[in-house]
Amino acid sequence: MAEVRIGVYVCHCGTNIAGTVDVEEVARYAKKLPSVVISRDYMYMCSEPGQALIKNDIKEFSLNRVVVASCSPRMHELTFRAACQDAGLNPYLYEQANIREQCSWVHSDRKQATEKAKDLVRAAVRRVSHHEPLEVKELPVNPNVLVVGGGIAGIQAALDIANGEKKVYLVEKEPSIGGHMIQLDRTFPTLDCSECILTPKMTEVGQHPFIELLAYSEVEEVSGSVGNFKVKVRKKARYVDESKCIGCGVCEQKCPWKVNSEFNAGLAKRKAIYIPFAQAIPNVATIDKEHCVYFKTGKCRACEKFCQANAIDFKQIDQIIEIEVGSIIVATGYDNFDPSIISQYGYGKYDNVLTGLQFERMTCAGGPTSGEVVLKDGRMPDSIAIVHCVGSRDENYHEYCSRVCCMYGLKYAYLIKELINAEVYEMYIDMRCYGEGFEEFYRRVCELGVNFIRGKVAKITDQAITEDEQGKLTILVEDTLLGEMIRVPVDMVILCTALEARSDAEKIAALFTLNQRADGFFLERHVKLDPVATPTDGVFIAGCCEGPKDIPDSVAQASAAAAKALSLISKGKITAESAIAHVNETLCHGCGRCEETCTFHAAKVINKNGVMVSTINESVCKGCGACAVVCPTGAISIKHFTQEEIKSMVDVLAES
Amino acid sequence: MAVNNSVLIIGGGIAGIQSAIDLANMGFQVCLVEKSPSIGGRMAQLDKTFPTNDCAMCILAPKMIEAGRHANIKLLTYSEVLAVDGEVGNFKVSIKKKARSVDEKKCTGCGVCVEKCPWKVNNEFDLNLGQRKAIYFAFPQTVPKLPVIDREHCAYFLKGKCRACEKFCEAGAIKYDQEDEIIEVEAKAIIVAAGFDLYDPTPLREYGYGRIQNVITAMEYERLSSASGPTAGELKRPSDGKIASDIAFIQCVGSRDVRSNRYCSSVCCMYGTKEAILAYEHQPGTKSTIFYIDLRAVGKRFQEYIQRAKDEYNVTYIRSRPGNIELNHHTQNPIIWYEDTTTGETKSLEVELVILCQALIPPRDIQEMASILSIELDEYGFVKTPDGLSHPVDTTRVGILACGCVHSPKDIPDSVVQASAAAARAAEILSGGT
Amino acid sequence: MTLEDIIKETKTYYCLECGKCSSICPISRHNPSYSPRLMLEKALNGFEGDLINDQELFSCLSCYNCLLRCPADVDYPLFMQKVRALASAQGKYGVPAHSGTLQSLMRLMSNPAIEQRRLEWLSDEYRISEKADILFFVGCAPYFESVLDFKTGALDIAKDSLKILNALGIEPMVLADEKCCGHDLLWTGDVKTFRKLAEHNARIIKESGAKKIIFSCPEGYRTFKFDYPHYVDLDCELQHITEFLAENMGKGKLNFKEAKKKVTYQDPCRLGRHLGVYEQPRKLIEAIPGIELTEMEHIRDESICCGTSAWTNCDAYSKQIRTERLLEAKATGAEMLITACPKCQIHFKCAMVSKGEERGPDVEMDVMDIVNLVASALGDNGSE
Amino acid sequence: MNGFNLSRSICTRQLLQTKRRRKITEFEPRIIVFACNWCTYAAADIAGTSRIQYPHNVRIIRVMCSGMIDPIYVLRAFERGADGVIVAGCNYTDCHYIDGPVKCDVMFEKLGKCIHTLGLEDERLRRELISTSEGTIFAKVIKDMVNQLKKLGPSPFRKKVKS
Repeated sequence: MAEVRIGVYVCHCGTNIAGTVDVEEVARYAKKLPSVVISRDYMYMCSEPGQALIKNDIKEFSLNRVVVASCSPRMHELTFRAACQDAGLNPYLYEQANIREQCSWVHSDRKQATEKAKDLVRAAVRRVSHHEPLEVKELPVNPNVLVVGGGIAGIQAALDIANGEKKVYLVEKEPSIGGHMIQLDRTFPTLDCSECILTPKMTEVGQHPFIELLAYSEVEEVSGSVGNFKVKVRKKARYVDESKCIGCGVCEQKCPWKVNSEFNAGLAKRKAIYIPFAQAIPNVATIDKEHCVYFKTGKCRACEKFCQANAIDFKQIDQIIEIEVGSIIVATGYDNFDPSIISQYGYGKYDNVLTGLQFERMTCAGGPTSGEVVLKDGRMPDSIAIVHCVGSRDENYHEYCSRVCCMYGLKYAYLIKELINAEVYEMYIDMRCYGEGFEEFYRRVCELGVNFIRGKVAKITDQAITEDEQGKLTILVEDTLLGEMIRVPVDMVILCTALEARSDAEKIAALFTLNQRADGFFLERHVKLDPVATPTDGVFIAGCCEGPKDIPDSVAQASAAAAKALSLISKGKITAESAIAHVNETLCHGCGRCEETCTFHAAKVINKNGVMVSTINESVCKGCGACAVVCPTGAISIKHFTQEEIKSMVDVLAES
Repeated sequence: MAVNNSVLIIGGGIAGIQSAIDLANMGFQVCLVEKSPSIGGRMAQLDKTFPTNDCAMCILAPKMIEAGRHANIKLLTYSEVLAVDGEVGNFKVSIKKKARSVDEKKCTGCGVCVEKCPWKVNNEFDLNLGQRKAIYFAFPQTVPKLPVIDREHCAYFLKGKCRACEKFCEAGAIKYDQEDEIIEVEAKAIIVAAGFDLYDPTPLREYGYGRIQNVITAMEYERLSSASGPTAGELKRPSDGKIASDIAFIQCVGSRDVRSNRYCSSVCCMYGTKEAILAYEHQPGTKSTIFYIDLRAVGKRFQEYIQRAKDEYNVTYIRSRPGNIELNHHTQNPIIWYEDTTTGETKSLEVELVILCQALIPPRDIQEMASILSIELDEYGFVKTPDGLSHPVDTTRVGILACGCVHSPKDIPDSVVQASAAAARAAEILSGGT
Repeated sequence: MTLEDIIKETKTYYCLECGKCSSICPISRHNPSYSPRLMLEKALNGFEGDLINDQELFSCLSCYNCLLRCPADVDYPLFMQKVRALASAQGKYGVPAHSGTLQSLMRLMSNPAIEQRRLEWLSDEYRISEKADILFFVGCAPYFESVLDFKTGALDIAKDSLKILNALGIEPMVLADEKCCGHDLLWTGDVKTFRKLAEHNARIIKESGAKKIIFSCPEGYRTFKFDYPHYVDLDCELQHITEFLAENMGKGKLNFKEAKKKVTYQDPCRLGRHLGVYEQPRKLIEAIPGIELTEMEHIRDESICCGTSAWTNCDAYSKQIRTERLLEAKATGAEMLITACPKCQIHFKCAMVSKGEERGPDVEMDVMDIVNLVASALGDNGSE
Repeated sequence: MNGFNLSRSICTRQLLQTKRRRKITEFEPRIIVFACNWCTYAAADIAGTSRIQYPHNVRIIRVMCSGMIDPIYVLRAFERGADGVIVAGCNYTDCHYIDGPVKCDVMFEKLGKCIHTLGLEDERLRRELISTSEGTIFAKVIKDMVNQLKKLGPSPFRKKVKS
């Protein structure tokens, strides 16, 4: 390596440093240090002339290292690095000694402050002579984006990006996009019809030139890293040719086989070949292989017979589509908690105990009862109880609060009053009306004469002990405000079930190297300031897969995720951190300690023709240095923070 | 001078900063206008943040610096929007850049002037619990690192004497004759992130704020518990500087109350709990009682946070809205009268310090801002959102967006998310969509 | 000491440059660019600079394979030891394993002013004497556990050694201010510190009045036996615990209970090739009823080294050596690999660490020191 | 039993310390602080900007993350005669790299054991979590440590100490 030629510059910073530290003395002292070629002191190093001084010296004395003793590097490191670069010196050959914030400003004794300043300068000089030039790596960013999940969050994210005229692949595992929102009747607190808001967006997605919709598909494999992901998507066989099917629905009419409709939460039937709902996007039929008799017995083929477009294709098979994207937005949503495991609520046992979702379908004009709120036997209920926190805020199931139940509970109360004006009981723990206009809605519902009972429901039973409990469901609940156990007989019970993490969340997490909380929802990069980013660069999360939230919040989060993806794209390149981990392969054992400790999944052990060695994904490594500490052989070193560099400082500073 | 920026952002709090950074990273020019001398906003005043208890400044400071350094962001601090003409695509905004009496180019932010200035005044950043100089930095981590002379209190401006700062400033940056400057800015879109103000509980006389020394507001508490605050993080109560070890928090002070504001302020339940936990961390054993109506712990990890407060931090929750606070004249302790609604008994509780969890209210100058921007406000004075579901960040005027608490009270994560959303929406508008 | 002196002392000038050393050197087998012969040749041609700046200088395992085979009787290991001293004197070192933590600890230990707390593991179940003829040398065991990130078992070796000695009715001395024997420093060229350690140990052992020192660590044994004499004078009988036990087992004090196990035995370089102790450990193992010893392909003086030494240049080749050796051990069908050196155990266990998703060949296998094996087989009246 | 050796080592240690104490009149300890760039180093800067005075005995070495601090750095500092070392960084929730402090703790625990076995007073090694705004706390920690070390006397590894 070429001879080390160091220039040292000691800043007066007016009297800020010179007031307590004898800067001239420090400069004189520095001059004597090994391989220091030139050493000066100056009033304001950060000023234009100050920087010019450095630049000239670099040329004139052909310096290859620079040390500035001034303020904190957190203040001006970038400034001086830039100065070095201007003079054609690699910015990483620069080191700053903090003799202001950490010396002149905190000590009053001139002699000692000066001694300390000398030490700090000596240490900096020692360190900088170990510095190596680092190249600033830039990797291109593929402008395409993958959005996983076709619910409101996914849709919003896709549209935001597509409207920015960037290509989006939207992957939805169900036959149609729409997610949970399309199943809802109206949205709180404004009571807009949720379909009416969502359908236009869905259509827009369906027709958008920049969106490629991959419905009835699932992501199978993800490789690569931020800017350049390679994704394998499995497009499941519908047994219907999407290009031919016109969505006329004849096949559906003619299909003789009935199955419970997921869309209607089991309140109605659908056929074995079906279009999940009227506004489905894409509007094509799908054969439910499990229930289709042809696939079971080889007979029937009714749909095929009646399809003019002859779109039916029993031989269709799953396709694997490979796409390349620069960033990924995961918006896989949530599952509804299944209340049947809370046996004392009798869901599944009593016909008239419904889940929130079922009630949504019931009040929905297009729903199975075409908007009628009716009991199983078709009667109209006189009294309805709405039970909150079913599966939420309960150690036995989910400790967390599902955030939306209070509000949709109130919404039901409102709708019931509006539609059939039955007696309504809300059984709650706290009324969590935290959002814009929520408290007001709460007041409106109060005005309607809804009964609020503060208490957790203990039991729902059909065992009558009094006259008026006959033929009704009786709810046992402690009214914590009266402090006594009460029995409330009602005709119908609606359970406000919790929102829980997708049953396959773990699989998804593994796929996109996301981290999960104990309750299964995905972990963000930073709760406060990076709520949609994840530890994996280039992968963002939006909507309920990050935690229960209402529609506006999901939409906002989706847009936020879109913003992140867009800014990644418009930068066009990622400047990879230069001061990152580096593996010396002759020393590496491939033991994988680094892989285990790396929070960002940057370190990976690979099989390099038979030998196991660790590799660092440079676009992902943040240079935190944890891997170097656990590396037993010294194979991993952190550029710009090598052991030599730091030890050289220790050696100087520890001696007194 | 005229600057052509694509997006103008009003308000340099966490929301404004986030939008600015996102847009700047998307390659747009951003002009960030902040009326106070430094960006940072309310979050800079907070000690720690729920539910993770991480220090607000630790996570805010890097963002402030990023915004301060970003090539695509022009900071206009200590500035106010005077007028907005034109419409989406070409707004013409005139901004008053108030005189700092300090030359931004020359000042090195060394702070000698502040040291040498002989005049002390109450520090509004610490809600007047502490003092600052007549020439001052709003707080240690300010961005930009520039002091400002408070002309109302500077002896030179009052009596024409002193000039201490000028004497000691080697950089020669002090400029007493500096004048307010009017800057014309062109913007294609505008994002309003003016944040919120805090409800002054004085009108709720039953709580005795202003009358009883040891009844303080939550924000005052934040400053007290902050390591960089006036008491260097010690919870000294106002009356006698005694460290309070028995504290009560009262929720919904000015929220959910027809006499003041009907709406719920969304964050009080949580920050109340946070402050109780911090009290315990500052002084283990500290007993806290929180009076609430409904515990609105609706966010991620919130419910668990409440549980931890109960289990580990000696926090008791009582469901009640106290009716009256009296003063024990010997101990200076406040005595809280309340009904425990879960038992029905009316009781009194004597504590050493009462903290009123005050409501978040729209910025006091929102009305004039609204008329300048000609956007509609809702009944409370928050910015109105015509289509909350599909366009949660739009206002009633095309091309003007809003995010953060100026919309409705919300916590930091929600503000940040909304800020990014606003950025995305602005980008959409700038690239021709609507 | 100059290169010349070294050449003389190690009889390097006899070198025939036949390359036999390289051909049986375990390192060369995996790392062709490393050749003992070339090292010697460099020295003989007086290319001192090349020699000292050669990273590979610190790769030698001092496994003694070359020494045993060398037709010219050149002491290559000693040559390495000395040249490394030369190199480190000029600030040239190898790549220390574990960031050099262990060397650092040894240097710190060498400071006369410190008073270690190295016997805190010593509970009352072990009986030791204040004064006795026999001294048990603990070695660095108390430090290993707190540096390495896996269970090294080093302390268990010390404990079980005492357990067995007690069972034989021997209550040895254990010194609270014993220090590292200095082996690793000597072999990485830090002679200065080595001397300090040697002098200290010699002094306190003299003071203690011990007549015989028993080691559970062959490195300590070797160092005391071959290296100390050059620096300090200490005349004590030295024995490895296996030798001692093999001797005294017959005295009927050790009763073993049946222990069904199929084991294989790793000859540590130092105990084996350096000190010629091959038979005693095997005798011990076979003495335990039910234990079946199945030998590996390479044993006794042909045994393969555990791959690294003196906490330096622990590189990929060293890993390969270990992997091969472990596969050889597994191939015997034994359930357990028995070693007689704490370092062997540590190095093998380390080689088994595999925390990545992608994994190399499965070398997972129980490893245990012979001392632990014996102790675990002691009958009740054994541990009285 | 084995009491002998231990008790001897203990009393000699005490003896030695008292000797040391007598020898030193008001010595100036040297403290090395390893500080993470994002919190503790920033806190030290804040201490500066707010002109909070603290003893000059401290030398701060900046690392990006407390999870980057290798035990060798600390041991090396002691080898070179540091009287005390502080391993400092973000709080668990503030970490720029998500969980550096946790990794640092793991390292620190092992390191502590080594230092202990070596016979160094445990007080010479400290783990501190200091956030950005806590300039006052930084200064306080330094003051404490200096006082503590003055009581303890110089580290046995100081070049000065004769034996």
